[in-house]
Amino acid sequence: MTLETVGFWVVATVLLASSLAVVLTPNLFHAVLYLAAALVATAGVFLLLEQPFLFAVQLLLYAGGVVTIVVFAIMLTERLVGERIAQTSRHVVNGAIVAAAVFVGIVGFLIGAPLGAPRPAGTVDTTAAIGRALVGPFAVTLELLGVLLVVALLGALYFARSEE
Amino acid sequence: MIGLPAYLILGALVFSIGLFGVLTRRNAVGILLGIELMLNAVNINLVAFARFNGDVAGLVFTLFTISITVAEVAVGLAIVIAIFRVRRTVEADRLDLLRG
Amino acid sequence: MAHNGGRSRPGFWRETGQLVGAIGRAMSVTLRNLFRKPVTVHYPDVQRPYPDRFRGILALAYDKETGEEACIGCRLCEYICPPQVIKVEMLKAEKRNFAKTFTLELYACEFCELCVQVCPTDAIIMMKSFDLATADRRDLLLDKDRLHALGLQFEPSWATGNRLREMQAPPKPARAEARGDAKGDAKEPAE
Amino acid sequence: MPETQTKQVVEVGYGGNERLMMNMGPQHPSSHGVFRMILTLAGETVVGVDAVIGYLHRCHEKLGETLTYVQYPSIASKTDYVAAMTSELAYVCAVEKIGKFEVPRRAQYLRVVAAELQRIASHCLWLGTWCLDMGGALGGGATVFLYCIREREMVLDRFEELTGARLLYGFHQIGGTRYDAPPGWDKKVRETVDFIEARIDEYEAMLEDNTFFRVRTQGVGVISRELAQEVGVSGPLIRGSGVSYDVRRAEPYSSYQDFDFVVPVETAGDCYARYRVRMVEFRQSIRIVRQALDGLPEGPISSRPGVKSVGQVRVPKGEGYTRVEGARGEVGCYIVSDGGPKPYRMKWRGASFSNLAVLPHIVPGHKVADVVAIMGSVDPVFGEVDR
Amino acid sequence: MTLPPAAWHAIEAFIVLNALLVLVAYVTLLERKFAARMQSRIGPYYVGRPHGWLQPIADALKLMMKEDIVPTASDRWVYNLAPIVFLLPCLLIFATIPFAPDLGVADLNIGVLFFLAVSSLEIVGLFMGGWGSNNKYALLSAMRAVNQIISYDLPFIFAALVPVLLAGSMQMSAIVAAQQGLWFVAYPVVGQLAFLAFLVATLAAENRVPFDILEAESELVAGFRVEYSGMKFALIQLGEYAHMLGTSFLGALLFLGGWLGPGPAALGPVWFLTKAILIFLVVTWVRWSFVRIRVDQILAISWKLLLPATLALLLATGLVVAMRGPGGA
Amino acid sequence: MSGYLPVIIFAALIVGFGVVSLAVARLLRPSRPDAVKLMNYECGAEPIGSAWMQFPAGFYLVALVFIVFDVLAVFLFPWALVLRGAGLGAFWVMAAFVAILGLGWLYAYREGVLEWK
Amino acid sequence: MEVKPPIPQIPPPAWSQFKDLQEWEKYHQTRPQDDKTSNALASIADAIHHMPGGWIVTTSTEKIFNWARKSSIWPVTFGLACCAIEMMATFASRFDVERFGMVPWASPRHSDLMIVSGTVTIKMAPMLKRIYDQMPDPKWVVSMGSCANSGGPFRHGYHVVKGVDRVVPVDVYVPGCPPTPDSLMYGLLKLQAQVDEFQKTGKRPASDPRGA
Ligand code: SF4
Ligand code: SF4
Ligand code: SF4
Repeated sequence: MTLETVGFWVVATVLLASSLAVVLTPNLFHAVLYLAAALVATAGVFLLLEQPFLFAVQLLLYAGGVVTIVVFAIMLTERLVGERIAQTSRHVVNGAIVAAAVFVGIVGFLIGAPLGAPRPAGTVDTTAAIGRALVGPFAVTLELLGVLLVVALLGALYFARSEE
Repeated sequence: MIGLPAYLILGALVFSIGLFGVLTRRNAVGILLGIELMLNAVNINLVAFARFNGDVAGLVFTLFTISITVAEVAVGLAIVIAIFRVRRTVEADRLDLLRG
Repeated sequence: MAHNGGRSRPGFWRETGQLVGAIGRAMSVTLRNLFRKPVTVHYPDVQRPYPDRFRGILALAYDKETGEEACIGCRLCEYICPPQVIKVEMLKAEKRNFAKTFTLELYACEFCELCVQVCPTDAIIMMKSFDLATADRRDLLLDKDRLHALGLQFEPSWATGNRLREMQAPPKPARAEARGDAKGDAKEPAE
Repeated sequence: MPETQTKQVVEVGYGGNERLMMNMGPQHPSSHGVFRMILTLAGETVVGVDAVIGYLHRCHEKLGETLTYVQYPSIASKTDYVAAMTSELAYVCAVEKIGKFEVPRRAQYLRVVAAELQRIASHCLWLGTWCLDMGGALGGGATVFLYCIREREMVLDRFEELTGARLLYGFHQIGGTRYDAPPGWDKKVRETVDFIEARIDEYEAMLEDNTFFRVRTQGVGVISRELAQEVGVSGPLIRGSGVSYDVRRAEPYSSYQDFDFVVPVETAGDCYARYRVRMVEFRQSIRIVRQALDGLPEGPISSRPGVKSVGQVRVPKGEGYTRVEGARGEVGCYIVSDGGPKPYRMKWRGASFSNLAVLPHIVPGHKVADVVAIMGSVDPVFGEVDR
Repeated sequence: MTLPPAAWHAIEAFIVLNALLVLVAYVTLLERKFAARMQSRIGPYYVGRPHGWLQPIADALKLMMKEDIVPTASDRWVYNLAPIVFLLPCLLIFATIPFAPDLGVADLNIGVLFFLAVSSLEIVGLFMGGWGSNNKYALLSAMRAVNQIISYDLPFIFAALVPVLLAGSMQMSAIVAAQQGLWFVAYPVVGQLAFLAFLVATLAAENRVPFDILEAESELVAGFRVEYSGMKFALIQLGEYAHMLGTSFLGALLFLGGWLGPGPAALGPVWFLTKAILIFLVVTWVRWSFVRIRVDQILAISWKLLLPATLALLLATGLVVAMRGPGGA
Repeated sequence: MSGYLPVIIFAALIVGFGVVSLAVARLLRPSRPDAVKLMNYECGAEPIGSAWMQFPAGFYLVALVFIVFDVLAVFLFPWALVLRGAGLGAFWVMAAFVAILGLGWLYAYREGVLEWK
Repeated sequence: MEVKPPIPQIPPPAWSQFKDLQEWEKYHQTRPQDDKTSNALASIADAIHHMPGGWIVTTSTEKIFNWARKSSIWPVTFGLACCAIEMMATFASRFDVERFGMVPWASPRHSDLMIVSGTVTIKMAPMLKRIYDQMPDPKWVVSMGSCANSGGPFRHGYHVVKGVDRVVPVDVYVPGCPPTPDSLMYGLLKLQAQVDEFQKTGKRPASDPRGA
């Protein structure tokens, strides 16, 4: 109980700090590393929500995969040295205002929404449940996802490949 | 006990931060990082909802979203690379696509 | 790049079979060696036997009984030495000559054995050892005392000037004798 | 092999416009000594190579002019220090040619035995280091390396028994050899070559059909026949490119005409072909050693015995060039004599030097890993390159 | 005496961690001795007289006393953090491995997935090291490493999924329990093939020869850790060996029946360790028997052969399992 | 959640171990940096330029294929858990999914993406 | 040993007459004194040492530290010329320096020892120096063979550094051309003994210029 509270605050702090670092750090590579930290912290959030499966998925897919391709993308487009890696920001004030406004809006919406629902007891094994759902009611969705992924792959390959 | 609102607010915060990044970054990859954060925030919210509603469908849905965002990032980066190839820059300011 | 260039590609199964076979063979070779006795010589405990002709550090010979030096200071070795590491000063005396000083810069010697080969009196010889590592380069400057001492410290190798010359030009009677001689002598120190 | 590229520059279009300049050497595990390659990389692909040599320039030729004919052979062995016997032999033969010294038959046969044993030892080292380059110091390469060195040690032991030294021998002398074979030596040599022949089978079992090894070597570093002749490579390199050129055949020295051996030729010109050539040479060398030991005549080993032989050599005015087939190719020595005790001018033709010249022609277009394989298959010795 | 559970966990974890460190240290010695014997050598001998049993300790102590160099051109923080970021996943994978029933840090119900997910984090530390050094060899090596690891992660996962499929659980202890009658490696056809694929993928995931392009000594000097010295280097080495050992343990669990074996249950951990070391030795044996292959060939093997093969194998297993239905083994 | 407490403690211990050992090493080791020592190592030669440079696209393409199959792996896990009880239908669902992704693989194979140039 | 030279009159510092050694005196590099531990540890050790009974602690830890240092001397694989071939043979099966805990590494960053095996030319010297400099402290150098000791057979050449000790400080000189692996190992054992005595101050044991 208290443990969860502590955990939440720790994870939340890490998540917010690293997210901020992602958008503020001038070094693009560092930004990616902070993103990795933020993603791992998100995995921590999933763990707090008693979704170990999603936790592992988050690690596997994001920290292992997304970070990799982002790094590769940087390697492809940036010299990573000198000025170019030190990416600059523009419209900082405007951006901050917009972001704050959005945040306020969401929070306002949240306050209005009935969200007092208590957390139900943890399901026994969400992984198996997900598996059953996947092959049962969501089978078609799964196939559609497969199609989507293939299309995305083809598109991405097309974009990334076409030689000049 | 940490309630649902806490998670949602956390998600909202991350979302705003990501939005801030998207708005202020000059570098296209940087913008993508911001988008990544926003999607991440969405995922947090989804999982939190699913957890507090106690239904599997939500979780499955989250799983799908995660997968799709991954694909989205891949495509996005591929586009960035494609743009870079043509324009030799990924500075968003200079990406005036209309002028090809 | 150019891998597998133009060679015809065997079928998949054949290729796989070949791969498996090759892996098996390579691994069996290493396995076989796993059970062979290691060839390692346990150095500080066991010393590798040096052959008789081993070309090690140099020393000067002298007669153990009388203490008479063999070197006559003829400086032949000084002349022949390619890196010019030997310095000899001759001391003329009545019955025979001596080397007044004899220094050998072991740190520059290339162990070619030419000095041994030319020495008419078998004075300069080589030892069956190189174990003279030191922390100070000056230690490797061998003067006459050191050279004499080294001659006692290590086992001398077979080759001396006379033997080497003999080997090249077998004495008239029979070569076999010379060889037998070499064989017999090889075992004992060539003092 | 279809690719007969002389200079294949790969243009990596997008993103690879940025070239990485990377040093390889002089202290690099695969530089075989002190060699520096400045590689221009596009990603992993080499698009250009600059070779920097001279890190081991030891003034050999100058020394050759300041040292007498007697003194120099022991230094000559330091040019190609992996195959010291043959480089000594080249020098000694050159002097003998100018001075018209006769070499007794026994000495000639002993020279052949020594040279062929040296070839075995050198090829052992080559195979070992090459595999080390390709297999990493922490892997199978190291294993092959250690096996090869293990077998090489046996040959070195024979040399040690013969001359007293393990690496640089000073075995050859003008007019003959300096040492005679010790009693019982020929038997030991026979045992050694028998043993090594068995072990060569083992290496081949590890490498020959191994797909990992093949994909690393086949089609890599192809030297076409024309390129080989143009650049002037020799030894296993040119034989791997389909030219049957071997000094031992083309211009027999030291009674090589007495022996029966095959000059292996491969046509592919890639690393694997060079490997094959050397593996056959292993066996042929063993064969020659056996023949030479069988026919080893009795008699003197030097035509110039006595103190005189070590004192001075008088060589008439004249000049001469001799070549011998070293482990790496044609080792040539050119001497101009002005009649004095020292040569007036001495010039080495190092096999490795000419062989190395082929690198810029074959390396571009390959991956970094291939560079290492190619370097190893060229098998340069930098004592001979830089001299 | 009542301690809060957290304290118990801490003590337990502490013991496991220390045991692990010692084990890893001695596994390095084992590999060195084993390789030495394979190469007709003796290996460490004089440090700790009979057979060098003090060697790992001496090495560790010495590395601790070595100067630590941070190149000026490097990205300081990234460079300094990399060893720890690398070490964390490499050791964390042990968290979910039980060494006997109920003996271990935690027997998670997503055990296998946890293992795979955590070990995929390894590349982050690796890349940090390679990139942070600002060294060409290191960077090239890091690029290769990332490529290789992502390529072999998939066959590794698919091969590891076969036992999961057979056991119907991701929990390590449940997988072992499912092997009560028949070790999965003995499962007709599927088992052997999966084990083989697992071994190959293991080799690649651990960056052993023939797949060790990332530390390719002869090309890239020492790969991504070329600039690391002293304790940081030690941590990286430790991580590598721990990862290797962890994968061996996983292999023993998934295919060789974990702690199952003749004799009393108390012998379980011994059996388990023996099996894991056996896998480790096989991997070492392979490692010391082959030359490495080139980076593009490595990737080709993975993508063109191993990936479809393991996937097909997985589906075949799935078909068998699905047809057997709930009852079948 | 509570099942993961030991894991978290273990992770903390590992980090602690790393930090402590580095700290101890810091106490023990000498530190005598100088400009040359802190230069990047490049086989003894002076480094030519910086190492941070662009890489060709081949790296990225492989990563793209990887990410797609990583998603597949993620879906395989829950499937593997339930397959035994779920029967053949479940198997075909996943087989179809794999087949669809296999098309992507085939395309990549055909296009030579997997050659990794 | 009983040596009875008939004319025992060698001028005391014999080496001072040799050009080589005169130059060596002038140009050879010496090792800095403080390459052993951090200053913090040194002062702590000093404090403990001066406590009653503290010397037991310091000397025994010192012993352990030195034992560790000497037991795992990792050489950097750095071959220059012919001697490198013999160095390789030393690393190989028959002589196997791994028995002493020496593992050859390719990167100087991981190494403690540099075996200078071969001729150091003027072109190579800066590279060699840089590699040496890039090794982390504490580090050692073994000069293997005549060339590294003094230029050896090539010392009269115009392109050869007359002894590697003009470039880097040398701890052990191994004579030979090339030294056999046995003698290199002898030198390495000597080095180990030296490391063992590596005093608290970081001073290397001074050696008697005239030797034993
Ligand atoms: S062995 Fe050669 S180099 Fe050494 S002193 Fe004798 S002649 Fe001179
Ligand atoms: S050692 Fe021999 S050659 Fe040299 S001076 Fe003495 S007697 Fe003459
Ligand atoms: S000392 Fe002799 S063997 Fe060593 S490098 Fe010099 S010449 Fe070559």
